[in-house]
Amino acid sequence: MEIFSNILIYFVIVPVLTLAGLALCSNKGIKAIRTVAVTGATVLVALAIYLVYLFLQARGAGDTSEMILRSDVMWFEPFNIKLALGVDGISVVMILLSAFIVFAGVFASWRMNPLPKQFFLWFYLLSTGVFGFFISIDLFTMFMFYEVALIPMYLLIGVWGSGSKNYSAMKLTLMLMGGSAFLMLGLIGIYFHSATDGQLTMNVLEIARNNAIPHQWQLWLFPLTFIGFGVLGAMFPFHTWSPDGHASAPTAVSMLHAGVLMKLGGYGCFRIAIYLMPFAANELAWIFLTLTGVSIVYGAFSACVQTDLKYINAYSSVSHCGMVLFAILMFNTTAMTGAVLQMLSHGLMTALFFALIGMIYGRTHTRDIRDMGGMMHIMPYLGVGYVIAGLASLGLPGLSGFVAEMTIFFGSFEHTDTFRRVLTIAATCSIVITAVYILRVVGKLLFGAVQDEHHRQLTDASWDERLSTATLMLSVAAIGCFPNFFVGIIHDSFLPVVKALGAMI
Amino acid sequence: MDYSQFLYMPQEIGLLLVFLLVFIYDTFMPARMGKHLPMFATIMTALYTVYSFFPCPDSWGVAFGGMFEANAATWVMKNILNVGVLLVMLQSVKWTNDDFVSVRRGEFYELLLLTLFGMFLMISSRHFLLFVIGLETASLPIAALAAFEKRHYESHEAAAKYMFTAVFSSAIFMLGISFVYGLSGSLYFRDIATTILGQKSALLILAVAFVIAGVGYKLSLVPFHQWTADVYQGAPTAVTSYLSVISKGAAAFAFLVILVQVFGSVYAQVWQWMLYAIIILTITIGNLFAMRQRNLKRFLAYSSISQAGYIMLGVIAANQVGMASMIYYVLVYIFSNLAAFGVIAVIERATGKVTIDDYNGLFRTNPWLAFTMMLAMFSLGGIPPFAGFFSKFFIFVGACQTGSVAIYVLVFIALVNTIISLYYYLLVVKAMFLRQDDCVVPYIDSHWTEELALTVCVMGIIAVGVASGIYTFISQITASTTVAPMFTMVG
Amino acid sequence: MPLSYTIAVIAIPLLMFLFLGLVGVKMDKKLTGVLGTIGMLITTVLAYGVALTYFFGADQGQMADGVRSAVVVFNPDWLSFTKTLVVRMGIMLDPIAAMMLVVITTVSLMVHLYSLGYMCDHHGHAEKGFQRYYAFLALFTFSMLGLVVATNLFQIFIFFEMVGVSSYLLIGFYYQSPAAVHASKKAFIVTRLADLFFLLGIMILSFYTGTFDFDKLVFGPEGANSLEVAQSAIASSHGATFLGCSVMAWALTFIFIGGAGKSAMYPLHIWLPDAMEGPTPVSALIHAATMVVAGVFLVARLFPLYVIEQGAMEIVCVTGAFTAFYAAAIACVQSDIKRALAFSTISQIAFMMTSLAVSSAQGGLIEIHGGHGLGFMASMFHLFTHAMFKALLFLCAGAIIHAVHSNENSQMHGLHKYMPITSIAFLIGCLAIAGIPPFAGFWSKDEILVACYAKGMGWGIWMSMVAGMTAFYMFRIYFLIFHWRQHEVHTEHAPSDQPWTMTLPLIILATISVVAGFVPAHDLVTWDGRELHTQLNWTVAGSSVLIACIGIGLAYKMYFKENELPDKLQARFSGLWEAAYRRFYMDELYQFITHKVIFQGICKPIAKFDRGIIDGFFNLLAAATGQAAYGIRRLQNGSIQSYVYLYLVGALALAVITMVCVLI
Amino acid sequence: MNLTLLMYLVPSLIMFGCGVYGFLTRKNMIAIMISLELMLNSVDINFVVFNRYLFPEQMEGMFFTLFAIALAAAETALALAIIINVFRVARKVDINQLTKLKF
Repeated sequence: MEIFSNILIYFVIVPVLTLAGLALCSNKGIKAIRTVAVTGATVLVALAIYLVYLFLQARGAGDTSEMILRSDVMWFEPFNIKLALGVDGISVVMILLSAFIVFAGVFASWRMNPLPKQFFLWFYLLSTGVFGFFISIDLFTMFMFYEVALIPMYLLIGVWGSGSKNYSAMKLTLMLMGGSAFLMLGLIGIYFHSATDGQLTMNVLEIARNNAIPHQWQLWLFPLTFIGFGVLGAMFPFHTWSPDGHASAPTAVSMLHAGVLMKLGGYGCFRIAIYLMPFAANELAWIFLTLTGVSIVYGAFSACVQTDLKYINAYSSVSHCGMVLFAILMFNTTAMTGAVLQMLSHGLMTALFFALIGMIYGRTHTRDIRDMGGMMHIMPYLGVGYVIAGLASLGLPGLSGFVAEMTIFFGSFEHTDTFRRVLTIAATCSIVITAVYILRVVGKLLFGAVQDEHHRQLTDASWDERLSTATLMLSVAAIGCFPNFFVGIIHDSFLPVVKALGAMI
Repeated sequence: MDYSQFLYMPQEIGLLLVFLLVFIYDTFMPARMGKHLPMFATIMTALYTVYSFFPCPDSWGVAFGGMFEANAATWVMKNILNVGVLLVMLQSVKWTNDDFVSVRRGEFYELLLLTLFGMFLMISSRHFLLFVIGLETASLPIAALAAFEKRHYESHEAAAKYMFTAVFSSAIFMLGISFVYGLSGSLYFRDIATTILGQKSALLILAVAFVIAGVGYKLSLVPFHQWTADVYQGAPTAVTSYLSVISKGAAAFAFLVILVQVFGSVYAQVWQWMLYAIIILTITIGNLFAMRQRNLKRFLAYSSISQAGYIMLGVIAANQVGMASMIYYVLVYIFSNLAAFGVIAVIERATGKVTIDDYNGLFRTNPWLAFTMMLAMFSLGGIPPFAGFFSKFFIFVGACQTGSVAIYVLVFIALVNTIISLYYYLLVVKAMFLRQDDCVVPYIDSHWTEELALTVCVMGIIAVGVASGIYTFISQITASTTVAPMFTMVG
Repeated sequence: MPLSYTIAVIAIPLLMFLFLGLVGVKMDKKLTGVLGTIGMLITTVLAYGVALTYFFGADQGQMADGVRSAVVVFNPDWLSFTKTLVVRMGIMLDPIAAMMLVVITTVSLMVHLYSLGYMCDHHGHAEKGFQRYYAFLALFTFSMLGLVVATNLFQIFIFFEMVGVSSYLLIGFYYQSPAAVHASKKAFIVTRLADLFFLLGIMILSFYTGTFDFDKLVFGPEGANSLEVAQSAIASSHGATFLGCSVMAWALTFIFIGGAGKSAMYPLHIWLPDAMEGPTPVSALIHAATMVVAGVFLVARLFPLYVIEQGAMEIVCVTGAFTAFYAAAIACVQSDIKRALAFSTISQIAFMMTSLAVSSAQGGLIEIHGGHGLGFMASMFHLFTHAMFKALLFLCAGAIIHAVHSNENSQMHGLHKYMPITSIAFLIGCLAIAGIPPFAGFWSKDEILVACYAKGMGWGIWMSMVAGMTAFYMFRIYFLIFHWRQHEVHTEHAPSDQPWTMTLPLIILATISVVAGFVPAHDLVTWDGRELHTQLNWTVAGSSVLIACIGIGLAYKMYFKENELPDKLQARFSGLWEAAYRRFYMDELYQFITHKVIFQGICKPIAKFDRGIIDGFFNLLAAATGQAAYGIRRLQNGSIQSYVYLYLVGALALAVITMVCVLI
Repeated sequence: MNLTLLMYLVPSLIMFGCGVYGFLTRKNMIAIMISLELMLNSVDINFVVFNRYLFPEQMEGMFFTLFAIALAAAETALALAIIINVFRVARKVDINQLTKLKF
């Protein structure tokens, strides 16, 4: 089959093979399990880097087509559902991000027990979904992979989680599935209006080209799809699964979920909701701008008073992911580029945060900052890592957060429309609030006197933990120091959608 | 009379042959050979299933002056049912060999096959007389099957409940038919369709309502569903699984045929909105009841009620896609539900435990059973990449193809309900994987037949969805010239 | 390009930071310190080289027809927002940048050297985190250097953040003392708040002018500040207004607020006194000499814009003038030596701000070349001299604190006998800051006062009065520390002059403080790169010296010998004294706003709302479903007859409803 | 006098009604079975009458009735068998005892 000559398909095949490999391992053979898991992750990273190379090469060779590495395979002929693959700059960087976080996640869950085998099985099923989502441009396959990525969360949290894990797992799953219920209806609606000539299609590109969705239908389908993805993007007021879910999830799962899964939301909002329904996007932008604007400030404020490390992070994620959706709704290339940068930045940074929190929690068995202090003195490596993550999150130049936020702010400010301007300024204020809660945590957790004498004999990070976190730190710094490299990949991919939106105004 | 007409019903005749063979074996074989009877029946059925897989398009056509019609769709549907019955038989081989029921094991298989025969008639009949005969043949033996577990009081109560309600509903059904007859003067589907075209008299509406009630009873649609839970709980698990998938599937198909072919001409005026209300009620009430159940058989009864609601989406679509996706849904549903019931049957046979709390920590002791159960639950809940996801998606697409906003709303309600259903399906997963328990079910070494059945189900759950050929085939069948004319009436 | 090696000046500290941060942690403490200092020495030498080449370079490449023009060494793209709006990371040398290079490297080197001694206990053992300390020092130096050579506004913003963070890290160096942690947090958040405005300012400015680059905003064709360019930049807003004021005025005001945050202008000054929790050398480097003048530098950078946009300029002027007085008043009563010095710093920076702001373009563009160009030069000159003698004062304070282990001058008294070198150095510093000729402070402050008088009599008098107060409080501190009464020794070993590593910098800086006044600033650091012809204004000079002497005399009267007068006065004006001592309750105000209003009034309610209402809603949905499920269970009551009844009712209901809908 | 269609239909419907009423009110299962028979027979009457009065030219209704009678007989037999089963276990034929399975 010619599809196997397309590198993209291997982003699904490799995790599936890893699944198979893991299934073959015995429950006891922890070494084998680790080996298989790491191999899978490493191959994925290599593939992702190679993909970036291919992409740059193609663009360098003057290939200006919207998507590169396209290939279609008919799947469900009656519905004209294809296994349609293709990537543009955005998907490429998203895939890169996912690969790195999967890699880091594997090491973060190095000493996972009980049932390491099952854990990695679900872990890789989740990543299969994630990669599948990013490589496919067919509504049906996208949605399928989307849900494939969601459901493992239930068991990952429920079995390996902590705290009130049953409640959180159920809540998270049901709320996200609720989102995808909206989504499914939206997709079906889009499908039936995808073409005027009766050649219904699920292919995003074709739908966008046909641009056949009647306006009054867009006005219904846009909110359905946007909210559907927005739930996963932790958009106010559908974000409440995030604090509980993250608080109960095991480290690697929090990493993967906050790092990659929540990005599916933003990516989908852009790729499906806005791209396919520009008219409604223009009409209804104000509603969602308000919501996302609220989530930015709201999340930051809520984070200020939390005492559980993971809650703080979950709320800061609400704030940061709100910024992603906010920027996407600004409908200009700069802001949207900023949105993608923010996805990258937030992905790596939050993954780093959750990794460190998990490691600290694994030692102190508490996540309440009031019970901890002077950790910098006890576990310097983790402390420094946490400070770096914190600085990245509050936007220190040279780390990823700054670049992303600045691009978003300046992009958003390009809008002459006063309403958007006001929201932009409100959003900008969040950088101060972020500083407040980040420094609050750093001050309470790492500095000051040691609260609990038992903490004194705790050890610093082990090699696998160091590897896992170092990967993320380096990536964060890389984005922060050489932003133009990523901007160059991302930027042009937004031109089509911006053109479509412009045509609507 | 031209006896060559019987050649139009090769599948029915084959089935009767199997029945006769089993009957003869049961009657004339010495008692010591009796313990091989289940195997014999199963193998026979397997052979027959394989045989009937080969299509003989020259046997497709109308027989007995239009009473009986065999076409591609009925052929597919009957094959699906065959597979289902085969799985049920595989699952019950061990059970029918244990002491209490062994004396009557012959009857079990005979009744099973007879019921299937009745369903074939339901599927193929194009005349209400034949249909009623089929319906009764399909439903009366089930009462006997339900009462099979002589030593359990619940079994008897289930049988009695089934019996009385079934007879009552058939009375209502026949009353409805009598009205139809009074209106149209014929019992042939196509004649009725032409004569009632454009009519909207109170009598017709009453008739349609009664017909819907009669068939809805077998499909256990709300509010004609109430026997379901009790009978499922009381009857032996093998019978329950048979009830929940086979007879439901057959009834669904027959329902589609009747509504579309007989009353299709009054779709919009009369029965669209009836079905609309029924679907909402069925899905919602089924889910709400299922949420609270602790007994797994009862739990699955309610889940199957709401599933019936989803199947009805294919009927209310009343178009080719709807029909295709409905048949596909039934196929997927057979695999998923039989997987679930298979696990329940194994555990009940071994330990007699059926409540959800008995499953706590099942994963630790019986990983494969737990895994199978989980797949079944995910598939029923419509989680990709398992087959249930595809069937749900397609049936929604089929419904939405009507393009009416009302149907979109209906689909939305159905989607919201999927969340509730997901909740209780996850409860089972939670019990098996998340919960710990001190009195956990010990390791069970299940009989190879059961394992075979479960393996087939699992493969079905995983493959039927991803292997797109299956749906594509069904879709082509339903689009074929032999079936397509059905939908010309609708409108 | 002769100056291309400027990049080394920036790069060495960065590499030093990475080296010390990553590798140094494993190395011997003292060694890392020495390495750091050597690195800094090289940087300093290079920086001097750069400055000398720039100012007096043989090729005079940057000297075009009498104008000292800006030189862009290199300027690559860093982050492109749009095709046109691009952030670049570059190195640009112009008079003030070159001067700042000298200032920063000099002070930084002194501090590096000084810390070798200061960061050790009495047995000469280096403290814990010695490497970290030097790494952060290098980081700060790098950020500060990057700030001053910035080629565009956004680069300045970036390094604003960087210096903010390094200051945060250094203030919180003793991270196990809650006070230090709190102070560092406060410093960061207050400056962050200011940076928010800075950012908004940049957003507005760049939106209208479409660029960050100085050579499009302020630099004319000949590469020096030009009012015409600034005029056109301002004009690019096409008179757009917001709330009645022109958007450019808003932008520049916001940018100034950003600078005010770093330069501790009222009311954003509150972080600076607390910042003294950090090690004293750090205070000398960051919170006296370099970072705190970043705001002044920022306004000086955009000088032409401010000159055109008089509205913003007035705000700067008023803020500066008021802060100068306010801080001086507080400094008069502080008992903590470092706090007092901190407030004196605030006051002195306010001097610079004011003298920048008194420049104006009234009466057309010509006049700026005359008297009003003086303010700019004076401010920069004062920045230079002040950096030297304030660093000197802080390092002396450090030496004293190191000797007596206390910040309270009540613990000191009469140290002159024990630490003569320190005492003399401190005295020189005091004389310099008080503006006694021929010490450095005199020359710069004198020109500031001239500029102020040029703006208006009132401004001049006001600033002269503040100058007098400066003299008073500086000598108050000096006398209280070194004289007043005998020092009672309660530690086993008497305080004494510190090791050479700490004394040498004092001597060097003292020398500079003496001679720095003779640097031909009016030739070097003028706003438009042209030489500025000034001659000493005898009236102003005389009066200011007189006022200074009065201040000193008053201080002598009150504090040289132990006497009752201070306590009497304190009792007399207890209210005023208390208010001043408590810094006029600004901190309490901030406490109230942050804790009561924001934390208690906004954050907590929002968090409650989230858990209660929003999360509650979803939980409610689930609960409601469960309740419904429980409620309808009666339908299934197990009796056949009720089943059948429902069946019948259902069928009939369907029929009847349909009839009603269809037939009627 | 000549009998009209309604003269047959009305009684048969009344019969059906009685059957339903009996089903809903009787406690004894046998009685309930009898009322079921009433319902089925009224349906038969409907068929016959419709055939006789409306469509005299062909016999579909009649044939349906014949089959229906046979089915009714079969149902009765099965029902009796089950009632006997229940009686064996519970020693009663009261329908109200069949409420163990519920909710």
